[in-house]
Amino acid sequence: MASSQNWLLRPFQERSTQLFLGVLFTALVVVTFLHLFMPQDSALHVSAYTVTLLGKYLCYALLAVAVDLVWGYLGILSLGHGAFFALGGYAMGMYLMRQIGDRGTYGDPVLPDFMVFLNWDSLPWYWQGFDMAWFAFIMVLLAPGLLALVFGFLAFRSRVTGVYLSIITQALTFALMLAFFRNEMGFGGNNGLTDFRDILGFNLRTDATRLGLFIATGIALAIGYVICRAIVASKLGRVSIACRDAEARTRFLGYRVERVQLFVFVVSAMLAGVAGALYVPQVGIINPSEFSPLFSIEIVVWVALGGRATLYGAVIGAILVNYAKTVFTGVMPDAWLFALGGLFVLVTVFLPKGIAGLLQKRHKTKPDDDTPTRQEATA
Amino acid sequence: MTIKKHVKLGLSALALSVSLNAMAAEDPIKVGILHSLSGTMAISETVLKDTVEMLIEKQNAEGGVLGRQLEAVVVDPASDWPLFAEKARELLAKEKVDVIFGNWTSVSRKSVLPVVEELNGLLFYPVQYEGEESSENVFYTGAAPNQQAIPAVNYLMNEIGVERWVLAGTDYVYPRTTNKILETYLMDQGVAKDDIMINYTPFGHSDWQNIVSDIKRFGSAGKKTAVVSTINGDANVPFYRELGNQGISASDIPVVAFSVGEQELSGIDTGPLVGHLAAWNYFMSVDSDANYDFIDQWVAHTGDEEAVTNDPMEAHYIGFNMYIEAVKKAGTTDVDAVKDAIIGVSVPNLTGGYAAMMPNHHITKPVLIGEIQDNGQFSVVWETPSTVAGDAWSDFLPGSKDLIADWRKPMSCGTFNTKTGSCGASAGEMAAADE
Amino acid sequence: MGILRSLTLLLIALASALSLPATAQEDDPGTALLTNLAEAPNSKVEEALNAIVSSGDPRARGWLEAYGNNRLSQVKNTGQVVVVLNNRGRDWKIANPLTGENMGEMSRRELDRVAINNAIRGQLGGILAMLDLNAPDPDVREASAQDMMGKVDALLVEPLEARLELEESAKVRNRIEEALAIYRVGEGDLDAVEVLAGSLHPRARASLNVAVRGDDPALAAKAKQALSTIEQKLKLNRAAETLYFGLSLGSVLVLAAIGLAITFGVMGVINMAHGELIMLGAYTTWGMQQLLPGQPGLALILSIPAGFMVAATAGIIIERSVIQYLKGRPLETLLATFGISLILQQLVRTVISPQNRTVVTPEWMSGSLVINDALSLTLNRMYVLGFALVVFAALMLIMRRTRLGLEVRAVTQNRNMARSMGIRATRVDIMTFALGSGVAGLAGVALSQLTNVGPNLGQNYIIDSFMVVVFGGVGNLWGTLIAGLSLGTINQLLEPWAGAVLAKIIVLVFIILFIQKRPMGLFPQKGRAAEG
Amino acid sequence: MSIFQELANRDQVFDFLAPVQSPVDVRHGPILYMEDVNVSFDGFKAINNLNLTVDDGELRCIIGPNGAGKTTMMDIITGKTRPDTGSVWFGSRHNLLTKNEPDIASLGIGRKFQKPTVFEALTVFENLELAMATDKRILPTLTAIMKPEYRDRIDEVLQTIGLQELRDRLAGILSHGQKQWLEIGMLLMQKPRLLLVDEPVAGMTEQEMERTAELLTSLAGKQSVVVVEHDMGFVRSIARKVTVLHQGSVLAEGTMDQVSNDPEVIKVYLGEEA
Repeated sequence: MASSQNWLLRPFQERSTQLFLGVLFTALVVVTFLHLFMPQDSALHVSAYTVTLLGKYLCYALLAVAVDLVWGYLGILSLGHGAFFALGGYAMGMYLMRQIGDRGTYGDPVLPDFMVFLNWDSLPWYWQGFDMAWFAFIMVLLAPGLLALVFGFLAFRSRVTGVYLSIITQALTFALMLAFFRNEMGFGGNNGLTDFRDILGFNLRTDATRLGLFIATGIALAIGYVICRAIVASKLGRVSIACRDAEARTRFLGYRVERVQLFVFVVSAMLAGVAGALYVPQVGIINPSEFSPLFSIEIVVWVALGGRATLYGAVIGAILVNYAKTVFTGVMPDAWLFALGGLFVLVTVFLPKGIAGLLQKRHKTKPDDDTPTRQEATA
Repeated sequence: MTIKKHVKLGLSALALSVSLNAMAAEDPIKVGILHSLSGTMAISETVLKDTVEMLIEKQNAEGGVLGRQLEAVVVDPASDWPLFAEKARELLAKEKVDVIFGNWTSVSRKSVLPVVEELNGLLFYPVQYEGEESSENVFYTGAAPNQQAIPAVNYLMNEIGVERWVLAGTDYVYPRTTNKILETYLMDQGVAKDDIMINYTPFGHSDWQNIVSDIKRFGSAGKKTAVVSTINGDANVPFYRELGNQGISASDIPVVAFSVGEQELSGIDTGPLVGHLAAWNYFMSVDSDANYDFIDQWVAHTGDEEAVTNDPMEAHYIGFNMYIEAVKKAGTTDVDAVKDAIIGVSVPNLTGGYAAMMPNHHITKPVLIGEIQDNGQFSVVWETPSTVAGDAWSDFLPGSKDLIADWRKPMSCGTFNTKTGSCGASAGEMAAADE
Repeated sequence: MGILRSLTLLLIALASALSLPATAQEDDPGTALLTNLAEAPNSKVEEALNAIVSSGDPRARGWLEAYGNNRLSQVKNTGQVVVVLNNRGRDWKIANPLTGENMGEMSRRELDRVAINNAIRGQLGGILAMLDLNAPDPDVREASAQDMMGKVDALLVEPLEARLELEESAKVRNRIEEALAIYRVGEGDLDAVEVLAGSLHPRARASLNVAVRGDDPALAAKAKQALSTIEQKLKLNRAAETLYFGLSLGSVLVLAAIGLAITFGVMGVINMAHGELIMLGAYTTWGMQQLLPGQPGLALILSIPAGFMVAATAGIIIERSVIQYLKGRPLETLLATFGISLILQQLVRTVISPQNRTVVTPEWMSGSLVINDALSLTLNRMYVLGFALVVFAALMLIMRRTRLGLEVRAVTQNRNMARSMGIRATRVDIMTFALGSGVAGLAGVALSQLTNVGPNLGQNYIIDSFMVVVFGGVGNLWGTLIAGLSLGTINQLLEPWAGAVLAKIIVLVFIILFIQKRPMGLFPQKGRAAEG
Repeated sequence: MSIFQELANRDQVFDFLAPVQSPVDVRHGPILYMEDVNVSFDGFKAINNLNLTVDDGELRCIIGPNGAGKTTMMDIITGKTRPDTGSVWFGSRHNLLTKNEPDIASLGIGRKFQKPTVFEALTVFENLELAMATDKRILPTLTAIMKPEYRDRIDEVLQTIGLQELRDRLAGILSHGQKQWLEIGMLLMQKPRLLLVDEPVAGMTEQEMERTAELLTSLAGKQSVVVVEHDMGFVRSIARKVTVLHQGSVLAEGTMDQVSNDPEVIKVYLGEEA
């Protein structure tokens, strides 16, 4: 146990994290280079389209890491993480809407187009402050964090566990979806928020901004990954696993299981919020369908596919599934659901530990230095 | 190590596929089709994909255009709105298509809009919509509210003598806007506020018991009552079933729907619905040779004797032919040239008349009111004496009554304010970005 | 209902027409009458109709019915008026309205429909109802008298009064009196208000409302009084109606969830493909109706076993091919079955069609059971409610009283022990999953009568189903029943004042808060389960 | 970073080497006191007017046929089950009925489950680490570092339970008996004032049993130990005072000899067999 004194620095000593960060940063640099310095017609040129696409994958990867943190290490199968993702996205979307200013269709200096359209005469109170970037960015963390705090406090306090917890997380996101669909809510209803112009003064419709967002997402993923890894490698991480595997035992050891769960759950929700916030400017729209329970289930599928309780597996899963989706929806538009559905079935049946399980098998001879054989058992 | 290798392989594969496609032969004219083939909207959108494919086939059989063949590029945005934007970008940036036919829902159009504008593409949008939009790069071949809702209400008011109105819709922007326009319009016509009931339901709403019972009650006030329905797609079947079962017949309280066409009726037992109404710009039962030919062609294409046609299909038919004409006129598929050439192009529609592209990128259409028959078809009971030009900005909304759109040079503006005589901010910026 | 009845009448009329000389006579007056109708502009249609009625031609009724049903067309070339027997597709079957002689098929292009609209159809309804008032069956007379309500005009008053003199049946008399009273209130008759004071019929209320707004203060006051009496009666009816709505929605939830209560509650399989199994049941109904055209009722009844079998077979295939490999990994069943649900949805889209399919409601399930004029219970929903209860009772019997039920309970409680006692656990797994899936299929058969039959059918119910099962307490069938019915009722009680969306949100929030209070649902599985 | 450092330092205040500051007041009587406790599940009376006192430093064995309420009694003491009526005191200061499981555990009551419950996905070492008496709040746990003293302490306990060889293996691969030992080791790490041990020797060999007996006896005196056991031989080998539970209440209490000659007890046990 050659652990660092500081819990946040600990992950940097793990081989898996070093490898992960290495791969991630190499990818960022390579893509940036290929995008900027390769001529347009070169075979190696990475177009702005691809950059944005990769940026989107990285957002999903961060979201998957957040889900893996609670599912893999805490044993809480959240079928409502899309809600936190969407809330972060909406916070960012509101900022971007306010940035449009009087350039909207109706030229109203304050009200977004959809409000003019629906005859709102003033900005609702919860839209105040979103014209300031710092406020919006705090809300990106705070909105999902607070929701997770309240929801988690209620749920964990009364020891709602297992499938009951999963189902009420689903109920949560479903209720939010219905609420955000309502035009009276003031979030643009089904159309959501769209037609963004710029972020922090940079025009969103230029390739440079796209590249910047892609890099920012990569860095956010790296930070998110390190934070999760740090939690997992700390004693708290081991307590989390303890809560997951034998909740009562942990409680009798004197740990307040519900607080451990709450802490990790809130951290995870905030990470999901950040992922959502980075997602919105890259895809250009946020609408209530991100709250859809099916989307939340899909996130879980990415994690399972990549390999639960490994963190990097979640990243692989998210990128792989979404890449497959991009390819299949273009190549075989009529039949891609067969491929995707089949993939889910095959992986769960034949690769119970996901893709990470496959990788681990290959590395079995060289176990991780600090946690000998743990990951195998947790998958 | 292996991870790194995999990622690198993946990345270079991606890069390779991108560039390979870019190098593909420039020869055929590429037509992008952006309709959901899976997810909730597949119900409505798949036939539109088939329609465009059929039109392309036919055009190719006739020798293509400008001596070039057309080639369909189909992608599936899977009823996922951000995916619409991504796929639009894929079509324009990666596949380099010359034109896109696509979208159904407003939200998907809103999602695609910035992409099409940024990459200067062409989009033909075939569905009736809420208006309040005019983009340089989008051609709206479906009905604007003044081409559907207002004539329908006029018909009910003048021919049936309706005095009391239920505006029922799914809670999204099209019903909201339409109902807003109608509310203003009805009140201008002297209808009291008490005589208008507005109700919104979520997508896919399936339990209509309470609402239908409310409508029944609302209708027993002694004034002729009608329901103006902007209920979307799937929710209609349970709605009409409940109407039938609670014994509301068309002669008591007629329902006029703006989103129910032949395609939707093909999922309903129309027996109990005979006499309820729909307002469209085309019905499959329209008695014209162009229509019969189109139906024959469609039946042959699908191989299904029972296959039905509907209004958005006609919109694509018109849009596609307009595009072909514009390309011929411009002599090139260059987007800017086609954009300029298409204004004023006039092609036959399926109801026996002609549709012309207006400077605001909307087209002229006749408005038809049809009654549902027991064979799942509509019989036309009324139509406008001449075609109506689509109005991008409604005259009945306070924010937009002074706005017009005109994309002819030198004005080239989607939001020209006739009061201030200046072009709105958004278009100004767009024009600046173009230079 | 009305249409189908009319259709049978049309057939009778045509049959009687057949008994007439089979060859068309050159100078048949019908030709002129029909051509006159076909070519009349909107303003002249009424005249043309009256001409037909007053001609006394025995075939008139058939012509009017055909006209009302949009079945009269004119051949473009010859101007001959024909009856369209089948107006689906591009070629229509036509017959001669004068002789009933079949004229084979003709392309739609060649035919010009004789136009009719709602206004004319309303007048036609009055005329036909008038004819029906002389029918021998008092029920038919009552129905037609009811049709007359609100349609009485100055022309009809006299024949109606004459009819009232002759009428023997009390209920028909009441109806005719009400129908007349509605007309008379409009004319300012104070006594007529008395007649309407007891009526719950919407038309009666409508005419009273008009009177309240009218110029005659005495009449207005009286009408107002009558209305308030009616309102009192309506309140009770409305409460009963809301309760019925609630139970009906509840029964739908129970049906959708009860199969899940078995696969998920008893076996612990989180079956995300449950919705698609429901969908299969609904498609089976559609398939049966395609196989038995013209007999929707029989097809529906046969669909009950067929839907069960189809869904159960699909369930067995899913269990054997996937779920058996996921024993003890319940969360992973979620992922695999999610994949299966995607596949099944797309399969239906590819093999059948992405569009919704039409499932016909048999006549005995259409319309409603009339308790009184203000309260009528829709028949299709009543059948579904009853069906839900029957399915529930049958399941309870199976679980409590049969060998299979015993084995299922044994296996779920202690798999190893059950196996060592000679129970073939694998077989029990298959049977249980097939049972749960089959019940989902039954739900699909029922839902096909209420909602869309399309590829998205399942998705709309899967989340609600899980909510119901969890709210009721996993593993408890009674819990599922109570949970479904109570959630449905709560939803419908909230809807009138909160609106449909908000009502649903409130119900969801209620479930979330309820689970906080009772983390194991309404009826938790009790016992001193030793801590693991 | 410095904030975290500071937080980490605070940990030292709770150094386990410092004398356990269990504020349990035993000057005026027993360490555990249960009076008139009643619990019923669905009408079934699991605990029926139970009265039980355990003195400080005592080793008490509790026996009784299946369903006598032994495990339920433990659940009540550790806060898992709330009784319908009655009072339960830890020392003369702490009313256990107002506290939850982690509070009770922090007060110094440790519990070993009937079925051995260890964290199978963690190593033996980590299992003991988690059990160690430290600040168990969130942030201190997050920033906790492994100090040499902790390591020594864990090694010491590993020695005691004889699992040094398996130090870095996952607990999941241990045999049943080894898991029992590990769980006892975790109890030792907690340094509780009162140990509740549910069937400690189930699944152990004769030899292991002997060692367990030795360990438990050695603990008594410093700590109070309550053992629930079925194995009469084992009970006889360690017991000083035995309580017999039957149908949720105390049937008899005394030395092993006294109890085993009690006619009531014989009847209950024989009746059980018959």
